[in-house]
Amino acid sequence: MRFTAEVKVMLKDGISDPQGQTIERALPALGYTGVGEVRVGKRIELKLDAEDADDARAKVEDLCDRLLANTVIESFEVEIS
Amino acid sequence: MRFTAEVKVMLKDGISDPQGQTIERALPALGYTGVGEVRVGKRIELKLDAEDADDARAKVEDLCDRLLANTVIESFEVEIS
Amino acid sequence: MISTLHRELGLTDGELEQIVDRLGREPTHTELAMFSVMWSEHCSYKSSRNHLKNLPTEGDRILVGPGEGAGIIEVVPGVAVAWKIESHNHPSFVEPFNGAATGIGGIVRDILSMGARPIALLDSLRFGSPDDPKTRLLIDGVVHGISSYGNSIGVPTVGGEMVFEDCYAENPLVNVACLGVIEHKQMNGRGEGDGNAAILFGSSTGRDGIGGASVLASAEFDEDSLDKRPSVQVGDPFTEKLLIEASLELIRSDLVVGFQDLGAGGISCPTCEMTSKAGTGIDVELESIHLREPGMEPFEVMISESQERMLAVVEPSRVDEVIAVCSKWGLEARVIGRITDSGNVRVLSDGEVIVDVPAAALAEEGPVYDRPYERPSWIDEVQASAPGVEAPGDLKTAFLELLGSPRIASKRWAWSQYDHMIFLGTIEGPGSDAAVIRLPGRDEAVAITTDGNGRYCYLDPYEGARLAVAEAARNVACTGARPVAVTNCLNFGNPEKPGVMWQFAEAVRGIGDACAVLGTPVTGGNVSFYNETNGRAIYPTPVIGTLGILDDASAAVPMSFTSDGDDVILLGTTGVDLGGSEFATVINDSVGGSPPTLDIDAERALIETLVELAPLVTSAHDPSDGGLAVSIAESAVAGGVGVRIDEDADLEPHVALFSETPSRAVVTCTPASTEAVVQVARKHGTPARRIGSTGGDKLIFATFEVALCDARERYETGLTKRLSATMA
Amino acid sequence: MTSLATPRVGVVLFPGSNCEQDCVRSFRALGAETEMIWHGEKSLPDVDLVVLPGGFAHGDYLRTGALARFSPIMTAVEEHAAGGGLVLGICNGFQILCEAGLLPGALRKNVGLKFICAWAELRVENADTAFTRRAQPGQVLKVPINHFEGNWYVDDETRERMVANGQIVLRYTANPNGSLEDAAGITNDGGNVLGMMPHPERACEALLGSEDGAVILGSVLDTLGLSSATSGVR
Ligand SMILES: Nc1ncnc2c1ncn2[C@@H]1O[C@H](COP(=O)(O)OP(=O)(O)O)[C@@H](O)[C@H]1O
Ligand SMILES: [Mg+2]
Repeated sequence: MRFTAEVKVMLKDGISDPQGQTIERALPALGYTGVGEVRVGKRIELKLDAEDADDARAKVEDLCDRLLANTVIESFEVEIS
Repeated sequence: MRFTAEVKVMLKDGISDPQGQTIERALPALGYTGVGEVRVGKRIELKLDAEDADDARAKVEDLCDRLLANTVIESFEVEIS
Repeated sequence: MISTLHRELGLTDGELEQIVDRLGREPTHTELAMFSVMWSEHCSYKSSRNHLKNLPTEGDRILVGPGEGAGIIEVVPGVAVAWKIESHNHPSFVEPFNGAATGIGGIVRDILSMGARPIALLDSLRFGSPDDPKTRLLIDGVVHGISSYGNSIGVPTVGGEMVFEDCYAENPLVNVACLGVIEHKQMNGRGEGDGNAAILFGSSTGRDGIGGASVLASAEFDEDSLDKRPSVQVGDPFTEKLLIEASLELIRSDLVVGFQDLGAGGISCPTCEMTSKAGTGIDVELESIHLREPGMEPFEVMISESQERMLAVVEPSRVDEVIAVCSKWGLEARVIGRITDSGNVRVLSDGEVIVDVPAAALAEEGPVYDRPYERPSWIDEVQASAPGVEAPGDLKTAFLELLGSPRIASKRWAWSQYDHMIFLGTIEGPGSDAAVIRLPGRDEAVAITTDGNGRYCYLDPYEGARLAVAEAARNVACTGARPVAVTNCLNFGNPEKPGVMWQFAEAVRGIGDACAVLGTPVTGGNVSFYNETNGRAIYPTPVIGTLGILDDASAAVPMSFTSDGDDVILLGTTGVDLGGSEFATVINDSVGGSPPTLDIDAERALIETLVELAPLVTSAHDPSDGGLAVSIAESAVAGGVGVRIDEDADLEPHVALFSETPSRAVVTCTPASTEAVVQVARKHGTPARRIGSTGGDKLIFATFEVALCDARERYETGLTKRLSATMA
Repeated sequence: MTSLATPRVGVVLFPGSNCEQDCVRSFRALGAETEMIWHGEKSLPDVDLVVLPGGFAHGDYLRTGALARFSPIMTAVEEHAAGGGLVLGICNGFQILCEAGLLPGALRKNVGLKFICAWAELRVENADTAFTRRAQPGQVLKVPINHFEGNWYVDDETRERMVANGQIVLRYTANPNGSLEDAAGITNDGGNVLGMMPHPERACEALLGSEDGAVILGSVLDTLGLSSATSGVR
């Protein structure tokens, strides 16, 4: 069966995120106040063949571990549909 | 009230995605077959003050238009929680 | 059936008639689309050709002149370089990052198409005021796009320009020049040989950039241009890098008869140009083209401007080897057609002929317009208006303000984002008058620069263009190199307006006159018209890219003061030239009067002097924007060495300091060499006068002094201060 | 392994590498023999040092080094390193070594979020390595940097251990990118794998602005010369 996976890769808590900080700093000048805790990560979509949703999840998590995320600095979440 | 927003920014359909294509081409060598349609985008998390969920959404969508997405080539989706 | 479609594609009724006449029938949709791109201003030079043909194009060292992907210049027998400039103005305004990135990609493929390895890039940029937040985003996007693409493909960006002027606010100019070195064999892009295969290699073909040539690059901007955005192309530098390596390997292994890059006009362009040049034809099998998206219309396939693609013509027996080389580099390569002797470009879809057009009709027989031109009356008013030459209240304040003005201040913010060192050839990099690039594995170097002054050209396009040619040649000569060839990028407004056309004609005349005297023939270039938004045109802006040759890279002359106790010598004479100057604009807020008048013979003598002086001097730098004072400060800051200068007592102090008289250079030498330097100058009829000496930690002028560290602070932070406000 | 006195340097060429020729030229100028190794090979030729050069392997798409670490040659590079063979990763090569787990940590985007091409000063913190033996302890080298992702990170525990072991071999005198420990170059536990963001191969000629890079490249060659002279201990 063909599944769609959505992978979110974000920097781990405690790892500073200069991209998020830069956006946060730019916001007041654009007239946005009250916005904070901006974090920037990646979103990866893909389609894959798998037996069932669990199999698909297992495959994608393995792919994340090995390739899509660098677990030294990043954490990931997988959604299958 | 304080809301959490999750923003997904992806390249528009029809705009080529060299990153996604390159990853896709590399996968068979890693032993992954049956994976396709890989697309890479951004995911941004932030917190903001707003009247209510609608207000929060409106604010974040405006922010996407102006800063977070490059609407020439990217489309975005906003989720508020 | 066709009705007004041709107009939407940018073809006039007359042009349609011409097509129908030539074909003897109505064109098909796909044919019409192909004509629309090949006959667009961008591809056909229909408004400019009549003027460009008067440019001098021949010289001893010119192996290939205009008309090919790039000019080819002989450095020493057996060693040649390719040199060319291109504009990517409109795409960079629509999408700064990708527009600039794909601009780099395009010029690099032009160089590659000649069989040369790209080894250096220059970026010549013009924007509106850096105080405008929108402009700041644009600048950031363009510089980031160049950096990301150029660095990734491993070609150093070694110099350029960055100019700010309100007229570019809605029409930024992004011109990029590329230098290549022929590694193995020069290619000619000819589609020879009945029965040979045409192989398309590189990226797949998608809907990106459809109509780019005729809609994006050749029509004025207006409110609905925002809707044209989806045709933006995204650059893929990784594939470009593979394309470079694969193409060079194909040449090295002698596997291709000819090849050409796909740029504006997509696949329509090489199919008709390569065959037209060779007097052959081609049959293209539409279905064999590797598509990125389903459901593309034939016309979309034929004019798609998907990036990073090349077309090779290959003998049938070598096809497998060519495909093997491409796949080694991870590139898709497919035979998409065959060379024929029909003289026609034919496209077959599902066995049906959907295009059958003489190759020459598309490639060479496009319309040529003798557009009417007329000197606009406002020129008189502008020239008669106040040139803003009054003395400033305080010389030191004016000096510091000039030094920190965005146009003069260091562009380190931009060039530190560019890899400018790869290939171990950057002997003089960004920050000097011209970049000096040692050819890989050799002693010889070439010096390259781009220069243009839109303000001068606005005041007087003929003089302004001559001044640009002179400045570029002088910048090259300052390094000790002899200027030998010119490429040019002509950025103008709407050529259908007689005033704009007059500016264009005058500028081309000026370039031709100056190049003829300086012995720097024009080897190619690019014309970008329609740089107008809502009827307002940019300053006429010819950008001149000059290339010079230096036999020994290690003899290159730096622009920085290198040691204490050197004599400072001014070559040339300072006159009262403040019209259109940086001083008049920044300090007196005035753009009027006339630009300096160039004495081209004095310029030629100065260049000869500089070339001969190279072994005698420790530094050389020409006064340009901001005049002598700024030039002295730049050399002092670059070398970290102070200086004492005695101004010309015959001139008002602010004139002596800030006048932009051309044909001058400041050189330094040890006192023991001063006499010899003066002798050489005298021999060439160039005035030479000792005006001071280096040393210390101050800049000391007759009327004021500044600590070197204060000058550095102004110069190094002037641009970033203006840019930093909200740069994300 | 080789008994030849001339050290043999293998430079791996990944698709998208772009500093491989510069590495070859600089190592040759210092007297090494060089060989280019295509990333698709499964085994290494007879070389004493493996260099992973700078560039943008696989376009640096997804993350720098993320795809390159899966190139077939990397298994052989890992074996070479595991056997004590010398490996030098420069810039993108450093990033690939981290991704491959041959060096600790990861390289993040520069804090300034800009690509930086500039001269940098590196202090040699440990002159007692295979890669720095020509340097004096504390010597400052002028070598250019050229990267967007040079901001090295490692967890605290590893970091303390590395500092104690002298694995932070080169430090920036003025941190340009946010790198922890001001690290510009680090080694693995065994000291036979060095990753550095600056480009020593660009600084081996006075005409280009500095010859200090030759201290690093020459140190490796000295090490190899010594080891081949003393019967090829690797
Ligand atoms: N966009 C840019 N990219 C790279 N280098 C640049 C850029 N803009 C300016 N420079 C460099 O800054 C220096 C000063 O430029 P410019 O003032 O135009 O020099 P000149 O007056 O000698 O023509 C030159 O070395 C030039 O190459
Ligand atoms: Mg100059």
